[in-house]
Amino acid sequence: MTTTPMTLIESEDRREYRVTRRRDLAVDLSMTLATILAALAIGFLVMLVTGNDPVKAYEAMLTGPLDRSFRVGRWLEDATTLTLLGLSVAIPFRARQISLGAESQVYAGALAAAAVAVFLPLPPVAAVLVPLFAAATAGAGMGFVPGAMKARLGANEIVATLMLNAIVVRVYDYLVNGPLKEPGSSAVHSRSIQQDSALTPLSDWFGIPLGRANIGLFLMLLTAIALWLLITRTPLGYRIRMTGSNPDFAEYGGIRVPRAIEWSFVIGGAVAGLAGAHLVQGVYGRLEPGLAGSLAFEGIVVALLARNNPLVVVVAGLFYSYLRAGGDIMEQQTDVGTEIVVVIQAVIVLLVTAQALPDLLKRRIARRQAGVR
Amino acid sequence: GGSGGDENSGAAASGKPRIKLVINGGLGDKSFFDSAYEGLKKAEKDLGYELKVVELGSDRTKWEPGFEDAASADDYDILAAGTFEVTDYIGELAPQFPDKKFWLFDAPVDYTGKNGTCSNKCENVYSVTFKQNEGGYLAGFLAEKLVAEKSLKGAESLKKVGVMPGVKIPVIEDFVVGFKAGFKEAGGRNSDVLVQYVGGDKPFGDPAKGKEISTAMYGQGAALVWPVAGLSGLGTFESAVSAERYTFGVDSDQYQTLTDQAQKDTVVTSILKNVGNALYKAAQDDRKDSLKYGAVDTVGLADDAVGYVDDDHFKELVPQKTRTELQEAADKVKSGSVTVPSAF
Amino acid sequence: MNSVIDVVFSSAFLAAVLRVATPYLLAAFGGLVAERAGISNIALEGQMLSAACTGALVAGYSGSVAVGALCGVAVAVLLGLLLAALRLELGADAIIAGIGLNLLASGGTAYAVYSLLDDKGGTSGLKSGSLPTVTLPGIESIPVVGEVLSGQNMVTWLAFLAAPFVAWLFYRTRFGFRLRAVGEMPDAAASVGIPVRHVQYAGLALSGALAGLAGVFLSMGYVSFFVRDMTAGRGFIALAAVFLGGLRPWGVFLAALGFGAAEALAVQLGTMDVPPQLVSTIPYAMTLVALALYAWRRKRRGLTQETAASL
Amino acid sequence: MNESWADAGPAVAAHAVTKTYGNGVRAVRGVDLEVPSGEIRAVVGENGAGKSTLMKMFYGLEQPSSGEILIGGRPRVLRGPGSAIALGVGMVHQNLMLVPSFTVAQNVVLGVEPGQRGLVDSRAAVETTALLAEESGLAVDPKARVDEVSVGMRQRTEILKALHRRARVLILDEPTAVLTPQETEDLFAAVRRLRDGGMTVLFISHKLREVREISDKVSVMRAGSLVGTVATADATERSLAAMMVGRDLSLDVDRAPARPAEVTLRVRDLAYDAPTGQSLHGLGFDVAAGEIVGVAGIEGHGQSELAEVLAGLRRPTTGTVSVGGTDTAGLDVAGHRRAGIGYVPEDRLYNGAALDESIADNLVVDRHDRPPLARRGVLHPGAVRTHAERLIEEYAIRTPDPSVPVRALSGGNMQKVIVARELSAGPRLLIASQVTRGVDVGAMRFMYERLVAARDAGAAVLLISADLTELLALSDRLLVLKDGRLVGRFDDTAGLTEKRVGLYMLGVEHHDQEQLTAGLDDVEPDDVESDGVGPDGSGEASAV
Ligand SMILES: Nc1ncnc2c1ncn2[C@@H]1O[C@H](COP(=O)(O)OP(=O)(O)OP(=O)(O)O)[C@@H](O)[C@H]1O
Ligand SMILES: Nc1ncnc2c1ncn2[C@@H]1O[C@H](COP(=O)(O)OP(=O)(O)OP(=O)(O)O)[C@@H](O)[C@H]1O
Ligand SMILES: [Mg+2]
Ligand SMILES: [Mg+2]
Repeated sequence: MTTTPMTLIESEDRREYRVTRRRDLAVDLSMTLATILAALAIGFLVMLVTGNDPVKAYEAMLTGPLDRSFRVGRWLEDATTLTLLGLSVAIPFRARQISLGAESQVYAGALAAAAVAVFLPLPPVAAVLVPLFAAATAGAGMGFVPGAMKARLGANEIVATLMLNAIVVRVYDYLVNGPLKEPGSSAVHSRSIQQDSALTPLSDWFGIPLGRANIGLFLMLLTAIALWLLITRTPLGYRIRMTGSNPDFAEYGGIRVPRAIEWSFVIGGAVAGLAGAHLVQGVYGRLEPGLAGSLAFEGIVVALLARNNPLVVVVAGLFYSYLRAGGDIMEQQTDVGTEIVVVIQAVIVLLVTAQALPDLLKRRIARRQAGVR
Repeated sequence: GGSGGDENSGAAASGKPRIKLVINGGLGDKSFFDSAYEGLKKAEKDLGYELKVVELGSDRTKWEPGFEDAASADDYDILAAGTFEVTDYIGELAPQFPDKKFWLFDAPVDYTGKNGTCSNKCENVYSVTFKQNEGGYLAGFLAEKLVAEKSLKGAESLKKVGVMPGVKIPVIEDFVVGFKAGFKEAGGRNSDVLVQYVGGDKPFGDPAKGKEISTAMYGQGAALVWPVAGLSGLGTFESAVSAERYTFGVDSDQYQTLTDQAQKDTVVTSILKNVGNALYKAAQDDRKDSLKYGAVDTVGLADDAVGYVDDDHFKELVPQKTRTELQEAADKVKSGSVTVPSAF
Repeated sequence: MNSVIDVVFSSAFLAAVLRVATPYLLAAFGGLVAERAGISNIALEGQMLSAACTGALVAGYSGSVAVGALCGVAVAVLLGLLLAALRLELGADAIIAGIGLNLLASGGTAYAVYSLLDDKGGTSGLKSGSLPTVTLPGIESIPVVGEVLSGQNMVTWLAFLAAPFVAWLFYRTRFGFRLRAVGEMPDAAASVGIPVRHVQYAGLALSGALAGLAGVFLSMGYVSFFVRDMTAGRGFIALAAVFLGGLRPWGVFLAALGFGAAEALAVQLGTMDVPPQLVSTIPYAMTLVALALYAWRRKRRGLTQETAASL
Repeated sequence: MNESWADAGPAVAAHAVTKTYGNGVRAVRGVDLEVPSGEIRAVVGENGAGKSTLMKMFYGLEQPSSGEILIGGRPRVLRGPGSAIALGVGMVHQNLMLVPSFTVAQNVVLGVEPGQRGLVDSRAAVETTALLAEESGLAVDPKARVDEVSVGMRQRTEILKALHRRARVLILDEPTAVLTPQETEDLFAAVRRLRDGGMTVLFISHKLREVREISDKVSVMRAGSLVGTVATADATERSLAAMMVGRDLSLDVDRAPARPAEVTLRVRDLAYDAPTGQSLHGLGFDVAAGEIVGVAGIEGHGQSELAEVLAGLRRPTTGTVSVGGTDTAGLDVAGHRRAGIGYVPEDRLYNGAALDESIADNLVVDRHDRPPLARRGVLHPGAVRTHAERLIEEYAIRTPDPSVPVRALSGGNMQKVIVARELSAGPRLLIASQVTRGVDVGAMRFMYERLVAARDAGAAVLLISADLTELLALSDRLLVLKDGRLVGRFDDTAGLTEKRVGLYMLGVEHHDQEQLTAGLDDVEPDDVESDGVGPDGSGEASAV
């Protein structure tokens, strides 16, 4: 069968395929940039229409975060949490589980990290690692609940995670306002963590002020690489991918689909737990009400932006945090109000996954080449 | 960062001192921040200041960097901020920018410098806090008198009163603690005070839920409901109209701010916590160089920073006897012969 | 405990349930229609918010409540169409686009209110009025039923009519029939010549209209003004109801009604001496348990789960 | 419908049509084809030759990269199936296009629903479908949900869908792949009637015998190009095959007699209560290592259920199954696979493949956690790729690269991916359901050889097929299922005719219990259902 006259055409096909694939990659990249530019252009119009000075605003937004080392630190610190949260949903998304539970997991992680870091005296290195571990475990546990409900009972994970978020956020609020509140303090927050448990600030390393940025950044990078390896280089990752792609096929092929689903939730939860630990041990140094802000939700944007590829999530996280930081600086330095900043961020979010532009171009290139021959 | 203020650190080109109000939340809350903003705007107009407002939004991850940014920029002379949430940020930043002045309202920085902030003993920070418990006390006192004397038309048979705070945090709880104390002082029973928090995703911005809760409290026999929940409280006035019952306003004079006459009519009085006045006063004092930096100023009934509205509508609804009793109670608090318990 | 039982059977409580459930019902049906059309509508929250804002503003300026409500719904429809266009024409991810629309609505409404009224809080300074309540002559005199039903806002009536309407639409009409086919197997629908995109546009417009009605209810029925971000997460609860209801009209109806009842109950129990944060977890904890029990029973009966349109 | 057809000229035609897919694969190359009205034109060619792609262009599902499509004698720009349907073109797709949660009737009427004022009249839909089914001889249950009926019924539903639209041009892309001979006969009769009524039919099949039977002319495609059109009368299966592959090809399978060894699959008193579909009752049989046992039966009489129970995808209600001495009770699918079971599923799109994943990933699902692909918990992508390249080569899967998603393969090539995976696992027991569904003659022969080779290497093969010719050609022994019961057992297939087996399939004849259980160890007679008569009362001829 292999020595048919087709061989010639086949090798031609093969060549063509490789060329197309390489070109597609280039087109994808450049078009992603083009879409972002288009989004920024629309933001430009929004500012013009609302009577602001777009040039000055964009200057603040696009160069602002790099203006001072402190702002770079602010960006990196934000990106660390955001990327971890993006990673935490990317894994269940890979198994096609729409887990919206990062919020509950990050709070559970923060609670666990704080419980250890505040109350348990530990020797130096352990003082950092044990809370991290506790946070990952708590996050994983919080992920396990909807995971097991989905895998074992078939309970819808969207409902389960949304409900769990609502519950955990309220319980967290109660704990921070009540039992865990620092005695004698009028402000609402827990006692500070022990000195040894803090994630070393990057300023200590580089000798320049970098705000609250800390070695959690490297922890985040390591996590991303580990998750990428997990997805592409381990049997469990393979099982998660196949389960996400076609669960019936996965089951037929001998993959225990419920187990793969559970694992995806547990791993995601653990990563979100780490994000909680980063907030406690690196950012605030204690528990504060509402400490994750809207990051848990924006992690979803980051994950989907990166099409759930862990390494790309890092890029998307850095990009999105840059936008967040830039938007804040724009609001401070110019007359553009918070409302318009939100609108511009919305426009960018809306357009940034518009893939049709690159696809259109790809199709045009393919057609032109077909026409040539 | 750096130690700021190297060039042109005096005043603006215009020569006016510049105030930067940094809000860890947003304007439009119809109470706390709006009141602060109004006070400073008035100062801008009357006293020759320049005012800039920065809103940081409710996402807490942005607060610390937001304050750092605000403090590092050299476009202000006085940085004003409020709430307990930001005391540590101010305590960190004040020593870094010793040439600048900081005003902190509704919370004190830690002037002792013991917990790591305020390394310069916050000599450039003026803090002002409010005895909102005293306002709560008067509200509770008045409420019990009104139901006991059956003065509220259409609600004569009812004994209960309701309080609807946004969330259970100390500053808000201070109102409630005071209310209960006043209610008891006037002869009421604790069990007649219904307290229900709005809670949820937007405790200070969910008027629909506020309305539902007030309606429920009226349904449980409350003659009046006192919302301490920002915009959520707007729902209370609507429910009071349909239940034909009464309300107290909070923070600002809500008889003035409401537009609907039926709703206005439900407002017996408003318990004022006048953040704006306090800031205006600080601005006045600062112009005269008599503002006391490096210390906390605690203001209450005695300073007119907390109080109640005594207008024609109030006189119409509240009998003379009750008004006198209320005035006496207020005097006792002012003179210090009564100490109102606090949530702090 | 007795008082709890008294509360639950009081007509005031039942009336409250209908009121509280109204926005959940409408938004959930909006979510259901979109989901069945094959595009997850995460933008429910933003659609409600825009409708609430537009409704209050237009009603305030035009002096006509009806015009306000119509404009509010129309804006939500436009947002639905925009979501569809982003998904279908530009190939954007529906979830991200939905999140983007929510952001847009939050910023856009705040900006509109601020620039028109110079008030960052909302439109409470504007006299907008609210949609009329419905009093059926006969019903009012019936003891409990009368007290529960009479005086409910017309949108509440619409919300409860939405269940049979959506069920009828899905299972009896040509449009619903095609909508379900398109959502489930777009290729199959396309291969029989159904204009898939048109159907999806129509579905998302309807979805927006329902969510818009929910929003209009908030600012022109529940209360009579708009407040920044006043939806307060109701869109997401509605989304949960869509899936809790198994993507079926009557299931969604029960789920949304359940959320309404649980919240109304939490409101009634709120004056108890228990930490308020813990009391407010009651509806969610109940849902979680109900979800698990329901799933367990389904599983025992060997039925499978509906899946979401996204991802 | 049927607007603006020119009176003269071909019903459908392609002029210099080329199609390049987005990923660079050129599926159709400069094809010129004309089909006059009232003709049944067969299109044949190897897997991936471009037949489906060409048909999709006639139906508006794909647009040509260059060249022109003519319908009704005029050049047309078909923006979508809608415009093709408006021109009177109907199509039955190779990969079924049905809405799973809809009933058969709803699927049939989808797009042209009966009813007034925007409403759908479900009763009318059911009646129309039933009527149509009767007229065309394609039996369906109009009220059954599509995801609960057999693949065969789904295929019949697809055909009814096209017939229902009363098209002037009907494209049938491998409609007979899962039909029984009788159904195929009925379909052909219907198609001929339609042709006589003036309809143009484009018919794709890999079964050259069918092609010869039904078509007027045959067009042959190879590697995207049209290599010629011949009158059916002038063509033989052999000559067509030679045109398709470009060289002479023998179509017969040579098969040495089986040398069965010890029993590998042992099934006793197997019963299964199906929530939907056909239940199984009291099955007992053996399959020995080194033999191919065929399972015949009218589609939907329990073959799918039997295969899935044996593969571990469903749990039997009672009875025992053991494979190579391992009792499979309580094992999950992975356990079954570990016991040495390979399974080619009947519906490759449903669970045979993850369409959006690469060919390479699809080829390792059952062995991704074992050396050489994975060692010490690490999966080696290089090894996965090498593994895929080897199988692509060995099984002649036509694709430019192992990283191509399975979705972008032609139907036959998808099937080859699945067969390659299951056979290369070296299974102890191979359950092969509709193995050659949709594969071309060359590949079919190749798969036959592979099955026989697997048998000779000591595998026990259970072959399930709707194609009796295939069963008779390959099986060493044959079992017949009817209504979930075993009704026939032929220990020697030599000289067995399709007709004779057909009688058992229809329930006209059945073997008695003794013959069915002859030679099986430990059968307790009480547990065995003694009447082999189906519930449909077809027990007139009671015994052999
Ligand atoms: N979800 C699954 N689907 C299919 N096979 C699995 C699954 N999980 C584990 N296996 C396989 O089952 C065997 C049992 O291994 P083991 O119990 O150590 O599992 P594992 O690989 O550590 O995974 P887990 O951590 O989930 O237990 C291994 O061959 C493993 O690859
Ligand atoms: N959607 C697609 N994207 C990319 N390539 C495709 C796509 N569909 C088909 N192809 C490629 O186009 C070629 C022709 O495929 P086509 O489906 O037309 O073959 P076919 O003749 O119908 O084969 P079969 O007999 O197996 O059905 C194949 O090489 C296939 O891999
Ligand atoms: Mg084909
Ligand atoms: Mg293990």
